[in-house]
Amino acid sequence: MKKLINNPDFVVEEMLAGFEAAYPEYIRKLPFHNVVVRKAAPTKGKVALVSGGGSGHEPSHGGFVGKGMLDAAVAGAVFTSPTPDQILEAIKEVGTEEGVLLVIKNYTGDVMNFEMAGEMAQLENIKVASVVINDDVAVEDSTWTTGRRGIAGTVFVHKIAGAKAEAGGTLEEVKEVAEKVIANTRSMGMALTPCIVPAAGKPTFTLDENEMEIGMGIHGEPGTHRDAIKTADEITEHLLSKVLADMSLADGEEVAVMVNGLGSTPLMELFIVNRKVKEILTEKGINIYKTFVGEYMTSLEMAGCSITLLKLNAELKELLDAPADTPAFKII
Amino acid sequence: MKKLINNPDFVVEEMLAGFEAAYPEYIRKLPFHNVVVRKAAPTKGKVALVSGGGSGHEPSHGGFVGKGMLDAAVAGAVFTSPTPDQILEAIKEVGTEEGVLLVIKNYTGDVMNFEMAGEMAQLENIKVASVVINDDVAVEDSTWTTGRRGIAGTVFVHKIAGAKAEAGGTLEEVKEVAEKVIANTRSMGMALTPCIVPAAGKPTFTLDENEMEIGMGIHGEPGTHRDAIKTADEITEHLLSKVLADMSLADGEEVAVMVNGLGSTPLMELFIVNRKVKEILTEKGINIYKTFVGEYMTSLEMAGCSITLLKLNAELKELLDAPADTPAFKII
Amino acid sequence: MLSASDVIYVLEKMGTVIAENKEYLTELDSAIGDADHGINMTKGFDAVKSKLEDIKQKNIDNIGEILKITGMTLVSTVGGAAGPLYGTAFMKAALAVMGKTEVDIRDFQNIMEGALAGVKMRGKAEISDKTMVDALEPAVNILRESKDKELNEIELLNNVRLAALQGMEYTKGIQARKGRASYLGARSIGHQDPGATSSYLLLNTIYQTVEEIKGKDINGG
Amino acid sequence: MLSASDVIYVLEKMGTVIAENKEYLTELDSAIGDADHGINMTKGFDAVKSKLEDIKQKNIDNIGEILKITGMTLVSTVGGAAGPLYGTAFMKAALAVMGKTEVDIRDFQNIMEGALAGVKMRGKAEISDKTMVDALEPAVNILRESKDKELNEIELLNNVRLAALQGMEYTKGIQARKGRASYLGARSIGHQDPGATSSYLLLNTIYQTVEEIKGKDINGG
Ligand SMILES: Nc1ncnc2c1ncn2[C@@H]1O[C@H](COP(=O)(O)OP(=O)(O)O)[C@@H](O)[C@H]1O
Ligand SMILES: Nc1ncnc2c1ncn2[C@@H]1O[C@H](COP(=O)(O)OP(=O)(O)O)[C@@H](O)[C@H]1O
Ligand SMILES: [Mg+2]
Ligand SMILES: [Mg+2]
Ligand SMILES: [Mg+2]
Ligand SMILES: [Mg+2]
Repeated sequence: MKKLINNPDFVVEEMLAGFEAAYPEYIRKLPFHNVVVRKAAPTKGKVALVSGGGSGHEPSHGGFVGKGMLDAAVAGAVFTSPTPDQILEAIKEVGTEEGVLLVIKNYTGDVMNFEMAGEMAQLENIKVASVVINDDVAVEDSTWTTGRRGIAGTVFVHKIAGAKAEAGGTLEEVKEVAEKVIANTRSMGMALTPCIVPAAGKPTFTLDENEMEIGMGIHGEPGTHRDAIKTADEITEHLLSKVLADMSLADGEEVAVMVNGLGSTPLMELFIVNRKVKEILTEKGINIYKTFVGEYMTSLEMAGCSITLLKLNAELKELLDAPADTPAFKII
Repeated sequence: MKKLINNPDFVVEEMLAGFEAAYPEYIRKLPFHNVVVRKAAPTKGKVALVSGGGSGHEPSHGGFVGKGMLDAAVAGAVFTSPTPDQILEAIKEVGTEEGVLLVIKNYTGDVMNFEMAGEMAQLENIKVASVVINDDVAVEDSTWTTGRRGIAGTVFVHKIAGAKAEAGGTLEEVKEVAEKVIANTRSMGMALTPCIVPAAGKPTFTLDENEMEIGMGIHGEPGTHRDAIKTADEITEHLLSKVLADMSLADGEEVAVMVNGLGSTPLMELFIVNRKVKEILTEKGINIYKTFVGEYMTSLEMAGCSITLLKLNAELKELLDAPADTPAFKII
Repeated sequence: MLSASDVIYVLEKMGTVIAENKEYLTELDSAIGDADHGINMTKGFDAVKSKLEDIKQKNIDNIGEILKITGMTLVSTVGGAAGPLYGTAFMKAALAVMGKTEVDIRDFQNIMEGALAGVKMRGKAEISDKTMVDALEPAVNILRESKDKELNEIELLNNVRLAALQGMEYTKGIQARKGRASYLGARSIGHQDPGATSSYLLLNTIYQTVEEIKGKDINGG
Repeated sequence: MLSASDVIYVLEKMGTVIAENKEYLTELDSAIGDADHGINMTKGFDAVKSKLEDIKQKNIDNIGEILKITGMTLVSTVGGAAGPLYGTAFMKAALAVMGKTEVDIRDFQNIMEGALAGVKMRGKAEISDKTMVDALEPAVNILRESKDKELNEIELLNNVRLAALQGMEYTKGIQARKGRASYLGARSIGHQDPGATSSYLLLNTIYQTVEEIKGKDINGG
């Protein structure tokens, strides 16, 4: 395990210390809690957005705390949902009279821990609502199961719901627009190499030199299948076809694109993927309104990428374009 | 070689196509040339900044083309300086009556190719000046040799000289402030794993599971020495001590810090390094004015990091804080 | 009858067993999950251990209170899915024996009823979803069925843990419909559920530790 | 005397030899540089090859023009350090024979004088800096010393390439002071310089190809 760390047991605490040291102009960390909040939180008169999840997905979620996006991010252990007490602290620190929206990725652990925190917050008379993100089309959707995982599409929810809150939306309105984003966002990913959870010390899965895993989760959960490595164009075609098959996108409609790196894939390769995304969408007559290429929802040092499409309408476009100023996401 | 690519021979062209597809609001690519320029270039009345170098260092340099930073970036083959004809095209496309500043990293190839392009441009009556960045303290400095390499400190030169040009500085003034930044910037890096140049298909060097390379170059050039892997704190201490030993930083002086990831080091680890940077500088009474943690000057998928300090004064602070709006670097 | 200190002893043993099985549980989780179940559970029971020291220091003998503290500690240290599930289980179990300083086998049934109800309420899982419910529900069923039978307590606890064992084994053959493993669809078949395994280990620890306690006790059963 | 088509043939052979040594040159560069010298040079000479087709098509017989096109092509395709260096070398060499349709051994000396001056002007390297200068300068010295001696042309070209070979070998023992290898400091000692090696290969190709041409030529020498 080659990592720039000190002690596997303290990676999250030390990371947050380094994060706080880097961005005092944006955020502050709650002492004794793995919670990062906007420097001047709470923002009076504004619905507060609280998100978070396991660590190891940086810049998610702390990197998106700031103007126009999140009010607080709660960091669990690596790939492990944070506990309700931590989430509750975040809610209490940033909660306003306008209420708090919990933005949760759809993992059983995250949903239960945030739910418990929400219940506790309500006991303290804080108005709480929540949305659950489930953009990963690699997973079959069904009401009988846990449903789909939340992956990189999460960032679009942060951005757009954050803009709505910043614009003075009520809790109901912010929740509604977040759900609109969720309903219109689809993603799928693939991995070339696994990652190593510091406390585990060895890879969660192994892949041969010529193998890739299609549809794996951002915690190294197995995907839909393994396959021999293909070209970037073929891989892009496959991922995008799965994403498109699950959306109703008519000729002339507009989307936002995110090509997300999982950790160790060079930007060069992400742009090569984006080239093909553009080619395919153009062929289909789908207009690209805005593109995001980079690392947004990572999986430690996993190599691979995910592709996300968000179907836009006038309202979503306006909110996507609204200013945001956070350590890892800025719209000017 | 596990890479999301199509053909090793076309990675640069395909990357640029994907880059252009992603950021039409910021940049355009010159047809038939591996040159990216500001969308509305040339910017009348402003000194133009042209930089570039081998590819594989993304987001350098194309990611820094935009308001407040570069006017053009020229992309060579992976880790190979671009050729003079390409650089000349960039100069001609963005050059204004105010002149052009070439911002060159100190590698023999880069210096010679940019120099030749500059000579050609002067034959076409374009005013050209140049600066050479040499921030890497891993390399011994001497007038008898090529001197030091240019690494991540380059981004500070882009930012500050770019701000000066945007503010209406003359070619002489922009060059002067660029040289001030160069004189006050020091960096040093280390690698945990090598990277693979697509056309080569195998790693440039190899490291054992418990080995690291100290002071290696961003093209996989060997460094000062190899060592057993140490903790993040120890590594940070070593790199920073080398950087500090080469700067005269008195108690109470201010610096900008850049903790730069080389490609596959998770942000988590970079923040763990930054935690120690802050601790050491605080101990020494050195004030951190602003911190940048992320991937700015990468080496494909190399694992490791570099630490850069820039000693600030009132002028440099103001220019560092000036707005910038580029795909990979934004100051609001 | 178990005293409060017996219960504390059982809880300590649970911590030991979980720690011993840290790698095993994590290994199981790496096949169909995210390779952390053993790590998370160990972290939680380590925290419980130090809380138990407090409890002993303060001479707390309210078994309901002891279980509640255990549950709250698990909730605030384990994280992931197992944290809220086991946490809720212990907290609901606590309600069943709040105020009691001794518990008998019928109290234990109430404890387990509470635990199971807590898990199902929190996780919304049913039997055959390939979760800890597959170990817990058969165990509770044994206790329910034993209500009117004449059975030695140790024998009964043995049957309880055997039912959990069978439930754990059963998870191998089925497809996950809840939790992280459900994302795998049919690919989850063939793998044993980590949570059902930890549930079995806890029930097995209860059986073994009570047997150990009773063995020392001359009055037996 | 070499005709324009002989010169074209030599340049084509250079391309073949560089391509054959692509891996070797890259390997040398990986020890003290960035592992691309063979790749870059091959790319350049591949481009030269297709330019030579153009030249043949257009029946260009001005050897100065042929060398200038070669130099410009190298400059705009090789990149890195070798591109401007070899490019400048060929362009300066071109000046020495501009307008000529045949070249003799004294023209070759002027070509090499131009090439060496071009490299030194562009790279600011001196002998013993561990660069291609260490192969080129001894070669030029042989040509200079031969000025008043009676020597068979082939023998002279052999001595020229042997001097380059010796210079190339010499680079193994010294520390780099120019180019990417200089960043290594003392760690560069013990490794052969890639650029000196490609320079030797080019001069060796001249010797071998001219010998081949002259062997076919019944008039000899
Ligand atoms: N909805 C649920 N109801 C009951 N048990 C569940 C549920 N979801 C998951 N589990 C149990 O939790 C176990 C996984 O726990 P753990 O690995 O600690 O959490 P995570 O999946 O968040 O990493 C599974 O093996 C399963 O037994
Ligand atoms: N300043 C210089 N003068 C002469 N030759 C040089 C100089 N710098 C480098 N070289 C030659 O260039 C060779 C490296 O070429 P190459 O690998 O193609 O370029 P780069 O170093 O840019 O990757 C070195 O081996 C050396 O012989
Ligand atoms: Mg987990
Ligand atoms: Mg090179
Ligand atoms: Mg797990
Ligand atoms: Mg080289």
